[in-house]
Amino acid sequence: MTAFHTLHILNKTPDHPRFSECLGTLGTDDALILTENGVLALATEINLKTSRIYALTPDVEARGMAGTTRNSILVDYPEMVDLTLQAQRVISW
Amino acid sequence: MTAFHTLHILNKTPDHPRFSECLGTLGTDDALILTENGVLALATEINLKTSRIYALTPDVEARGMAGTTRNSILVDYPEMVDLTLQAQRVISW
Amino acid sequence: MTNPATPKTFTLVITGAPYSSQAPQSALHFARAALEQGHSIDRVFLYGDGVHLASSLATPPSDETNWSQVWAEFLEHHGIPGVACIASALRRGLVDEKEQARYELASENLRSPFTIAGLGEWVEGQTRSFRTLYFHAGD
Amino acid sequence: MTNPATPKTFTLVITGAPYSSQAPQSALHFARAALEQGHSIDRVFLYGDGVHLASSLATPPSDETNWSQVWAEFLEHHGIPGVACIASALRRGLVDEKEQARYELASENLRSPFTIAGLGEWVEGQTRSFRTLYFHAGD
Amino acid sequence: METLVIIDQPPYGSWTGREALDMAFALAAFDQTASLLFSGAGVNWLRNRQITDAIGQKSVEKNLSAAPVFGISAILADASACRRYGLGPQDLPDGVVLTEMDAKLLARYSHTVFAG
Amino acid sequence: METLVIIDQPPYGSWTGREALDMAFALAAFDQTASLLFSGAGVNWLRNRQITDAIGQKSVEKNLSAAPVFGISAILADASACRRYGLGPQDLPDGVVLTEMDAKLLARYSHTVFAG
Repeated sequence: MTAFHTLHILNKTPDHPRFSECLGTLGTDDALILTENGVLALATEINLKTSRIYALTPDVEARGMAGTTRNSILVDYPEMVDLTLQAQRVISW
Repeated sequence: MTAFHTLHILNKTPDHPRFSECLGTLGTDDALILTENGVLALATEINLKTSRIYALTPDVEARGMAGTTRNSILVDYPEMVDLTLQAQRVISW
Repeated sequence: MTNPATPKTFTLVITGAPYSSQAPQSALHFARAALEQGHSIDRVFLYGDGVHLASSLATPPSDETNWSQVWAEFLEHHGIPGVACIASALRRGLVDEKEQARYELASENLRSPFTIAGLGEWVEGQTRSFRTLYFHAGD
Repeated sequence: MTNPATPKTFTLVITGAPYSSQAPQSALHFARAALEQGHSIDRVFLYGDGVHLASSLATPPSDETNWSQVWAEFLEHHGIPGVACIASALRRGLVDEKEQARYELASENLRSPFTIAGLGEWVEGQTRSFRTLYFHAGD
Repeated sequence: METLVIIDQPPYGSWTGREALDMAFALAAFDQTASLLFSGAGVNWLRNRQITDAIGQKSVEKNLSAAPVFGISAILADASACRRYGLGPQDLPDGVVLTEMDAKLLARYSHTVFAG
Repeated sequence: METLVIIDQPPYGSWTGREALDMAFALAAFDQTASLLFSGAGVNWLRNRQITDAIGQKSVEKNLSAAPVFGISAILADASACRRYGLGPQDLPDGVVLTEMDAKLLARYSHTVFAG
């Protein structure tokens, strides 16, 4: 189990203003989980500014992104539940 | 009365993805009217890419922007109605 | 060139909900100005989240404007049809007596004079109007 | 460090409406997974446009999921309180019998077991829960 | 008179795109000429193999492929948005035409609409 | 335990900011420590002389000025967002503290919330 400070849950496309707000506050010990429209970031060349990137499998598959997950770790809902508990804090953007 | 091709009605902040989409399609004979949150663009240094910029007075005043209208022409609702009729087409972004 | 002095017909489409967006308010200000200048409004079509404007149950605090009520009075006064898209309305829990009976629901919540009908009403409005204007949410 | 195996309590806050955002669906998937792992959900709080999830009148096409109904069944089955913020709800036309009587409205449209209450319910949920998670609209 | 319906929101995260598609279909059903333009994050409608069972929504791929049958005259996609989202010409469904969303394109239509 | 409520939407165009303010007030009313952070286009809440009669909404200036009275512990504004929207330190209401919205700032709060 990796420990990290803040888990950022990001459900917006990279075009949404809150997407860059979120990336701007990522700390070095933070993790990012992309959900809903957020998974579309993996199709772009945007620098996600952390190496701890998770992506929610049901949302990845729904958006036809199964082959485009870059360096993210795919997780299902039970694993997402775990992640929210491992973090010291969670922020939903 | 100035004649112009398309009147673009823009009610989004400059941070909204549709704001740049709108600016990207402004033709040389087009006019832009900023309404609602759109008037906040006048507080920024963003290049609005047209010299025919209108801004809706009630929205400008509500947002405390009365002193910050740059090179825009302030219009009220009756004038906005006229503008929509003078244009050959209107697009609400 | 269009002479703005000639009376023209508008269709207004509202897609933003009250108490969530400014769309219904901006549309009302525009509609009033258009009528005052002698133009006419063929119809007002509510689409997407805009259908919530037709709710009979919206109860804002007493020091805030009740936009559903003000819009309904405006439509009534000027005899302008206000139509909520049936597909948008049913998904979002806005139903009239007919839909209440059809789906055996416990109540209805459509504010008079709004009615519920299909997108054909929007198409007809667009084809009959000199201008069709959209009032979307701003966020 | 938290041991994920220890049962924990969640409060879930939903601010996005069904048939407009994916928020209620994502929240439900999360809630199911949390319970399956032995965790508990203190309450679900609906805020802003999220209150529309508590509508008893939502009637999506028969080949689409009725998220209001599915959520209500989930809450009922697990005995989890589902609370819609009263200020958000009244503005948006979501009322229970008590508010119907108080404001002399023609009907009510709150789906059981959802209830209507103040933001204090959210504050209490946050203070009592190990995690409070938000499900916002994604656009 | 021709209407361009623009979809700039991706599917599943919001209903706006579906409701835009319904608008285009309604125009066609009432014998009005209608085309679709996917722009911004909306180009993600065009991705193939959308497997939606696990999120409890119907895939929009079938809806979109029905567009020509329903009488939609053209399906356009903004080329720069496709590039941004890593969609090459070979990734797009048959019949989708890459274009640039600019003043010249919009000038071809008497009406340009968004669903929200 | 301290909660940071972030407002990143401007007033009047949407209700999200008002509902965020209500959340902060509710926390304070129930003796929880709460602060406000205005970021992005949300910094436009801080502009003075908002004259709202003509749009039929109540001005939010009064709501915001009541924040200290209601027990909000700090009102913060992201400095770069203020610069973007042309708001200098002298333009801000009394008591608003300019800060940078970054990891260090958010690390100070046990909870960080948006209203929508």
